[in-house]
Amino acid sequence: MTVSRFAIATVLLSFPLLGQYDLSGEWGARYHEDQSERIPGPELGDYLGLPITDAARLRADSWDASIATLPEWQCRPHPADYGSRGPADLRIWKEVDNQTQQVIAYHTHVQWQAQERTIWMDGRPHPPEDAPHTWQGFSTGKWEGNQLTVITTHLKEGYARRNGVPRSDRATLVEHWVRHGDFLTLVSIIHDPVYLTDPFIRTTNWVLSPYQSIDPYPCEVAEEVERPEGKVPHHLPGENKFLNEFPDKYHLPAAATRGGRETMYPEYRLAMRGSASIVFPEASPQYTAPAEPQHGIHVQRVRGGIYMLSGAGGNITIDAGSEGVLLVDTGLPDKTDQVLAEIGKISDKPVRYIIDTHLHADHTGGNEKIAKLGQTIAGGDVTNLTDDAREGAKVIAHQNVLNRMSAPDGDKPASPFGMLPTDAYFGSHKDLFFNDEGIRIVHPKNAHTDGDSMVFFRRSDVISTGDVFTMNGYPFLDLAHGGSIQGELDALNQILGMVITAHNEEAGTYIIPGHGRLCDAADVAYYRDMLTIIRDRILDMKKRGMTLDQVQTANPTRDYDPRWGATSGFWTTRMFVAAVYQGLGEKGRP
Amino acid sequence: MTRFLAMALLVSAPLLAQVDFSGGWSPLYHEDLPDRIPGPELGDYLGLPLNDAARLRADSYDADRISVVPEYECRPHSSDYSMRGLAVMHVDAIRDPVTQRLIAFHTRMNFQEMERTIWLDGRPHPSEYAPHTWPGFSTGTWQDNMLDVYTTHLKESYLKRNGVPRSDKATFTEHWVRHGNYLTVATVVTDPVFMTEPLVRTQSWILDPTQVIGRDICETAAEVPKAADYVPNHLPGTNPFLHEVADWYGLPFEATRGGAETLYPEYRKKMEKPEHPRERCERYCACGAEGFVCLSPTAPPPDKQP
Amino acid sequence: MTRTILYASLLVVCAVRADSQQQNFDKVQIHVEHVQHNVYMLAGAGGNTTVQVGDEGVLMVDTQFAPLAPKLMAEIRKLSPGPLRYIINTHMHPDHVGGNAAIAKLAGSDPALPLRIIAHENVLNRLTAPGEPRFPEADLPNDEYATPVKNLHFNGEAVVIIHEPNAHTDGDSMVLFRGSDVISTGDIFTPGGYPFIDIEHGGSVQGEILALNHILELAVPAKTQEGGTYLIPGHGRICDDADVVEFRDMVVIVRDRVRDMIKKGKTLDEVKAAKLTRDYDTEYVSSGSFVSADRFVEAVYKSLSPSTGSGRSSR
Amino acid sequence: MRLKSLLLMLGMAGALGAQLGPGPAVPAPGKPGAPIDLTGYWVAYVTEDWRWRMVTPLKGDAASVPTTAEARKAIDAWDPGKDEAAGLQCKSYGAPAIMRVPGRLHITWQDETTLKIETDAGQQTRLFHFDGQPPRAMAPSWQGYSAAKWEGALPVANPPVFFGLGIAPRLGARSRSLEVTTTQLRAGYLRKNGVPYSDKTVLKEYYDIFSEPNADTWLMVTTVVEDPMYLAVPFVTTSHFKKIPDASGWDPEPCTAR
Repeated sequence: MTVSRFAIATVLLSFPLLGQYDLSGEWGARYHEDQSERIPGPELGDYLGLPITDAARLRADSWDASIATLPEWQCRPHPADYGSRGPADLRIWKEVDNQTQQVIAYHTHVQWQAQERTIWMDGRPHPPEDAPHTWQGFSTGKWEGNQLTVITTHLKEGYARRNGVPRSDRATLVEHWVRHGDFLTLVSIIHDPVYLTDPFIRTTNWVLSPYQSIDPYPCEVAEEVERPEGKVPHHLPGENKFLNEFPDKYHLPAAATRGGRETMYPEYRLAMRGSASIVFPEASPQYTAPAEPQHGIHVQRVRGGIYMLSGAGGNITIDAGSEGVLLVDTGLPDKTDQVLAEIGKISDKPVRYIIDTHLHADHTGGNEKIAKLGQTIAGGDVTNLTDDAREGAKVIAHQNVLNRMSAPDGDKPASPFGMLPTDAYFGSHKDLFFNDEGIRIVHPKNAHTDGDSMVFFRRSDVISTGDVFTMNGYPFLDLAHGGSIQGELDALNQILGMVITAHNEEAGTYIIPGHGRLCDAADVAYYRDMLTIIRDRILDMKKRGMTLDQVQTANPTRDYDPRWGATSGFWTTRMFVAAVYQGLGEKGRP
Repeated sequence: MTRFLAMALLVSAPLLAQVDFSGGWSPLYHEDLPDRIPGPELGDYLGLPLNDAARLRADSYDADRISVVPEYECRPHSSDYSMRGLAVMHVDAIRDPVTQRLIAFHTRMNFQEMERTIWLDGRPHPSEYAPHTWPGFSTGTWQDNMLDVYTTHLKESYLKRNGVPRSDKATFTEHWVRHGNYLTVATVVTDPVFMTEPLVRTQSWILDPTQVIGRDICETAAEVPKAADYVPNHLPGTNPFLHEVADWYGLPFEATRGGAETLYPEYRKKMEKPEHPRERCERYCACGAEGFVCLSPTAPPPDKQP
Repeated sequence: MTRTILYASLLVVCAVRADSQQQNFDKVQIHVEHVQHNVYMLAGAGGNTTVQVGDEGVLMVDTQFAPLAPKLMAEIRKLSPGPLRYIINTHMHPDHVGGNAAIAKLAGSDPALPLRIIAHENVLNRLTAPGEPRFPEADLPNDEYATPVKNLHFNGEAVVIIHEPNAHTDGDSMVLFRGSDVISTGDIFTPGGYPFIDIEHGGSVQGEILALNHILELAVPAKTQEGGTYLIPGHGRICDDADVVEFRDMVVIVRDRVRDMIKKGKTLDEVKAAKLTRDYDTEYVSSGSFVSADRFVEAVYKSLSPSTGSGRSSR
Repeated sequence: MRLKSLLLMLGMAGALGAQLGPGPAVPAPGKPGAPIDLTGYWVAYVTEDWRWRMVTPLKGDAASVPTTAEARKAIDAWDPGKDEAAGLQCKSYGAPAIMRVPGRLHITWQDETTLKIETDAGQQTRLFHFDGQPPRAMAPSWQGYSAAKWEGALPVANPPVFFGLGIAPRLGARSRSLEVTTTQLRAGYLRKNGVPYSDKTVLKEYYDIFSEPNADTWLMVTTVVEDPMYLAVPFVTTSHFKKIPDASGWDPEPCTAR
């Protein structure tokens, strides 16, 4: 008797699930909407119907199409929100848990650049804020009636339209997939607090086409254009001559082509005919998916024995292995106990080496306490004295860090002896061999400070950059301690020279920034492009004889400020512009 | 139970034909102490059956190379020379946990932590394509109380730390024998490239139960700025230091050039008179005497005859 | 006049070397040695072959001679059933590119993922130049590069192809497998014998020294200057950082000695008569070696003397 | 079944005992029990302490010898002329030093229990007595009185009793080394330039033979000199001799003080 009751229960239990529709199959794209924008590609300056902010508009106006020939961008795929807008033949298949026969994920494969996404159906949470962002982001879906609603977070920076209109990496994508017999409709809504005033909604359609076969799409970077190192093609503000091509060719009012939320509403037709007093509907609020709340210390495994610990001041890199533990930076002094607790969870071996990326307190605060507990691999030359092997971990840093930390700095007294590096190197690099891999410590000249070090774990393929690269704002150019904009740009290009991406400009070499989330080559490329464009703008203004105040009021970074700027705190946008302005000498190498 | 006993007896029997070398051994520098601790004089090829090629290589050697070429800074002695250098040695016996049969001796020297394993389980030597290493690949066989060790796959290294080369085509045999608390090792280096006949040398250690071996860590640091393609060397015929050893110790210069014939007693008859005979010893005279540290030479530089 | 004679003799030697190899190929055994992580070395006749295997397929560096292709493929199939995706040629000499076509035919190629034969531009130029022995079309590289470095990401690790201008020839490439920490150096580094500096094909001693120093810069040795980055030379055994130092020192010291005699106005014959390399000959010249002492000294002399120094390195 | 396997085991143990050599582990003294053949002609192969052996070292040079302060005085007072006048030319050819003198050895069995070693340099003769008798009192001489024995089975710390079954006790490893203890020595020099050893010196030597892949045969002598007066620690040196087929090169020459 018991068996049957059990059988009935399972049938009942599974019944509501059967109500799902099955989206898997081969779907042929239909370009019956915006065909000229989707297949040949949008015209320069065509921002029609995009609820973009002023900042986005300046970003798009500065965009020069030849940026796509930079090695970093040649194999860039469409991100998840734009995949459906390009050549979009689609294949969807289900991944089923064979124990429970539940659908745990939908996989999609889009024709252009063979982009694949996973839509998790098993209710798993989104990863924490500083997990790496990818082109396809992290998607979770659930059925609402016959609609599959998909929330996607952790998207890399992308574009709302591929003529330079930006879509920031803080955007959230909400999608609704609906199947009507052989027709599949996707409603995709982009919520981007940085570059959009309103949620931006678009729909795309497919038709079932069982005989379709999608070819592979290998893409390999080849540098064909001879250009000086570090050059990024872009137009200076106000100098883009192509913006009026589009309105002239299609006889459209220039103002309309500049986009903005008004152009999305029917009332705008009246505005175009000149009537002034039109009230447009209120902008609805932007939705941001609830990222896992992140407070206190967070540790994530990068690759092999390399972990990234964030939340204790500057990011800390932990290299744990058979020979012991190596740390890159030690965070703020008051967080040291928590840091030591986290290290204890990863490895029971003592800390052998500490590498300081530079002298600031949010990276060297824990030196004293952690070093004292560590045990370096050292020992008397041949006198067989083993007691000095317990003199604590070896602290490695560039010579300038030792010079600056051991001398009083303005009103600040010299750092205590325990904080100082014990093993300073000078010259371009220093090599270690630790935990079965070559570790190269590279010294970029005069970037964030004059004592920067970046640590390259060669076999694990991970680079800890220190504050040369920070994802939470403009780079802090510490002129007082030898920092400079030109050195910063050279350092970023040096990182891009070491990085090799796996496929489609993603993964491969991972990069642990001084602050912010775990990144890869594309994130650094965006950061390098931003800085180069800002430097060019300020240099151009300086050449035209503008004073610092005039430059700051001209606000040359307004298109990047919503994402990277700060109006308060110890490093505001005005201070950043001033640092760049002073850093560019009269000659100021472009 | 009895079958087990029989087996145990059988298995343990051949085991007994071995001697236990494990433990801490401290070297007895009662031979060639100035050459082994302070280090050989430049141009001192005494007692080495060298050929001409080796002599020119040694004459071209410039001691500056160790500090200027970063790759030399942390170079350890290979297993044949580590018997001659700072040789505080620790030997461990490695036994197969299942059969308790001795399968290897593992030795560790305090200079540059030179570690090597002498395999006794009869495993073959690796192929000619396998990488060569500083300790080389060693296998041992018992001759009753004497352990014969045969080593191949050695990296290029030196017979003496003053530039006398030993090629990577050399093979190296050792004969270990223990008399009570004294361990004696005869080493035979066969190097067709640089020597006309095998070089035989013998060294002794005494058991030291209280021995402590620490760490000897080396990290290269390019401290001397140099051009990329600069390797300190003396062009043929331009090495000014070759006569120093003959001058300091009143020896005939020809003898200090080494060569197989200088190793045999009859050479004493063929030797000429030294160019600069000396009366008293001026350098490293009391090296090794009670309480005398012989790291600092006492003699003034040799009188520079034209 | 002398150049053409030498040129002809070189051709003969090349041919001879190739011919002498021709007959006894059937006796040649392929020896497989695991170097580190997913990189293996296959030694047979001619240059060493490097093979990288992984879940994305197989990458080969240099393919020795055509008759050996079946044996090479047999060994590779023991290592991995995966598709052969890349062949990289370290330079143009027949004992390294000879097997390209044969291997490609045996391995078969999936049209969606065609087999790519990568080499530096100068290799293609040299192989198709008039006067060179004709090479079948399929042997030639089909994906040449002209920049200092070409990056691949294959089998889960970065593969960096580095061009070393005017070293062994003017088309040398070295391959660094960054994850496995192995460098395939081609004939720039041949521990068993003197480097063959092919002046006629753009080689020079200055370029050779810069290339060897570049290897030392790339390699990170482990404890006591040993292990860490392993090196697969063009010919000879697997080596590491310390072996390259000995080789580099030899080339630099011989260069110093020849340069000193050129400064003193000595002619090539006087330099050869001085037997400048007699302390290295016993180590680097053996019965089968391809480069005699005189030939090495002659190449160094030609590289250094201003008049005929054709292969001066630009870097 | 148990009895049979027990007998089987006993049988094996017996066979095993035989396999390890005749009866007790210690070989017979003298010639019959010789595990190695020391006889023949041997030439010194000077690759160590070359400048302290092949030439007379400079006065005052006692490098490598762990001399005491007492010995320093004697070293500085060395005067070859005085030794020649006193007819003491053979002071540096005594037993503790003879093996370091470059020359040839001729080793033969004088009788079943006495091994004779003759040297061409200094024309010295040493007799190794295997008879196991206590050393006969005699006047101290350059070569003293040498008592020799084959090391045989190396001493085993505590041979366990094996269930009282009479199975052969655990045996130490068989040894091929010759151990020689020499006493009643006349004061002499460890080196030609007057580095002294007193008449209270006890000399212990170990002789071993090894052969090389190239068929060379070598004699290795480990010499341990204990002298409370002039040596801070026992002075341990090892010398090696290559076996030569015949007496060619035999060059007898008298002792010299210079």
